[in-house]
Amino acid sequence: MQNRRETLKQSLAVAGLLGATGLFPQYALAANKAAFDAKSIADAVKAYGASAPVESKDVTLTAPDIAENGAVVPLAVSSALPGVKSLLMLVEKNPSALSAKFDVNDSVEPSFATRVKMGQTSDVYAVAITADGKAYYAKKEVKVTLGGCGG
Amino acid sequence: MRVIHLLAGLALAGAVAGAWAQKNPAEAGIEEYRAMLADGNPAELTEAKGEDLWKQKRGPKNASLETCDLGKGPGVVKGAFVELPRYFPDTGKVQDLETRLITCMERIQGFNGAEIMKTPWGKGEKVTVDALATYVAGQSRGMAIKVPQDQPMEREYYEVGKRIFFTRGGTHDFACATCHGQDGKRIRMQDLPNLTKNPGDNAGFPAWPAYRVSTGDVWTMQHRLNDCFRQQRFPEPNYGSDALTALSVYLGVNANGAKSTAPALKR
Amino acid sequence: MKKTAWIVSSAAVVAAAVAGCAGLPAGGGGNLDAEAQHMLLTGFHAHGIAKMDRITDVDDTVKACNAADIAGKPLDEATAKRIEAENLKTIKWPSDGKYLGDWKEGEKIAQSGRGQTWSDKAGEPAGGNCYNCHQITKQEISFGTIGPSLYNYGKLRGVTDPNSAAAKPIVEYTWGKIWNAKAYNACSNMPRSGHMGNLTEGQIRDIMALLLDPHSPVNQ
Amino acid sequence: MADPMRIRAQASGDKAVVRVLMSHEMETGQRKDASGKVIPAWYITDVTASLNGKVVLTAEWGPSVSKNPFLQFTIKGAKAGDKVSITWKDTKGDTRTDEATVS
Repeated sequence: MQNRRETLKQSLAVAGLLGATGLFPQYALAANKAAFDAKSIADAVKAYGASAPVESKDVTLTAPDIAENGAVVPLAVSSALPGVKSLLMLVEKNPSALSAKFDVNDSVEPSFATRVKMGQTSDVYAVAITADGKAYYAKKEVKVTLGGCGG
Repeated sequence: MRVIHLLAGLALAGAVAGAWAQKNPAEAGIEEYRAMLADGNPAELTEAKGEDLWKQKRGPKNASLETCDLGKGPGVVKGAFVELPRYFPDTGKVQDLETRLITCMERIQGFNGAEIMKTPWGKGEKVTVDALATYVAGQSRGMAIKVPQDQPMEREYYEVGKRIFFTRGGTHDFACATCHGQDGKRIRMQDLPNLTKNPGDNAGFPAWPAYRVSTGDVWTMQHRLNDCFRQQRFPEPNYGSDALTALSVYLGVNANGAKSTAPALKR
Repeated sequence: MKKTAWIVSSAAVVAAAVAGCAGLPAGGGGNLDAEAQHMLLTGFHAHGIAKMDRITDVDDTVKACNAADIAGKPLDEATAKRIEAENLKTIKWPSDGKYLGDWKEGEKIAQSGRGQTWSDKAGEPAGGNCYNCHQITKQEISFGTIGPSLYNYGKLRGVTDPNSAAAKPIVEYTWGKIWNAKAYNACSNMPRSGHMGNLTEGQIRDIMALLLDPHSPVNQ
Repeated sequence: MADPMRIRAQASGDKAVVRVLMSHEMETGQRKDASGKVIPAWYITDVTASLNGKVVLTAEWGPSVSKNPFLQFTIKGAKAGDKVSITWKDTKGDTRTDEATVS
């Protein structure tokens, strides 16, 4: 199986194009791979060089109490903290915890929504990493139910 | 505690209907989940693809489907979906959306209709039919279902479809009616529309084609019915068979008056 | 070629049927029943383990209940009683007199909705499909409502010792109901799990334990 | 060739809410096909959004983002008529860019 680095090498033409506009900076790749391979919330956050996350009211995670189908679980993360550099969505019991990382800058609100897969009922985390390397989280349990005829 | 919890849920999910309070927490949770998914139905991707395919010159005859008659005259797409299945004098048959699209692909574009019918789900021109059906359905979004019963053959198909709906069989004695013959029932957490009458706006006939979250693709009514019969432990229905068309007429006429939400989002 | 010929003859049948019953009286008639049978036979094909006999080779119980549903009228009492008596005769009571197995296994069987579709293989143990229609334990929140709740099934019926003489009638009824539900309600929606060979005797024992064992979560 | 995205960008005050649907399998590499063979991983790893050519968002995704991904975010200082473009890149190195006008 290809890792992310090899994949990028093979698509140099594309990467070149995007690289020219500074879209996918090379230096971040190693950290990304470690983060997306991490099995735990703590390891994923550590891969981005941040300290152990602490719970914070200023991080908001919106997730349903129950997911009718684990294949599509709507999640939204936002933060009211100053100096947030990135927002992470993580599912504790997925094979790899990290689902998505969004970089925050002056042009975009620190608020993102997407949909993730969940293999089973699990705690879901939103983590905000600030420019000074601190990490803050909010979490919520999402129940994944069995649905349909089951066949 | 419960009130506080529900309020928090409301605030999070945005302005969602407040009907949850009357339901048990599990049902309320599922409704919240569905409300969060309502904005951004991936069926829109299929709809856009279908629109392109409708307008593109394709097939051995290199023609677009823009002259296809879906029952309201050549090229009329808007409102066609809510009046299907219907009788077509040019084929002498009652046809549903998918079989009619295949007739057009055959006659206008020169495709082999029988081949398309035999093609597995998700392959070849079957993908085209599904995308076209999704596009055509989307053009009637919000319109009331009014499947016609003017022609004798349409009435015949309704009566035959009703008989098929109530036919138990297989290893479990299941009929369509076993799950879809009463009000207010569920299978696991899924609401089961009562298909012997108007099932409402976002359930049953007026909701398909639909994007199925569990399979990650759009299913047309043909596909939906096919998998119902699989779960019923029946042998497999032939794609485009009269049996499925008759069943669709029964479901469609019963749903007359319901507003179409197709292509909808389903579990 | 054969197919074309077939379509023509099908159209002819329909045309004849239509001509034969102008106005199509509500409730239909023999023509419509015949046409429905015809469409079922020509509109389906065997796939894997799901053969055509699942439509063609149905018993009198299924035939009578289908006809009643199509007519929109329940079975008359005499017919219902006769059907129930016939189905009661099919029940195979446990060969060793043992009615209850392991409720933990029973819970697994109750959870599973698999088996016997055209995408399943022959010989694989089937699930019971129980949660599809029934609430059973309190812990499982994803349950259907086509059948009644079975939570506290044994407790509500006062079963403290399933092996006692006092519990015997309810234990036997429960076994019979799972084996052949039509023995107690002619056109029940419930599958005839033992009679149709969907579940083995051992599987039914385990489901019995789930419902009746005082230690089962159902009875807590 | 990947199918086009659906992008909706709606101005509200001095911001624009952007909703995107992408057509992608997002295969995790952990599923097996009918014959028991592992279906190789194939998913979007990088997403970028630009406003009038200037990058406003970069995101990295893993295989657990759902099939046919949905993304919603809000761009500051955007107004009707501005161009929003979205680019994704996947594990095969495929990429796709689509553009929409803020309405």
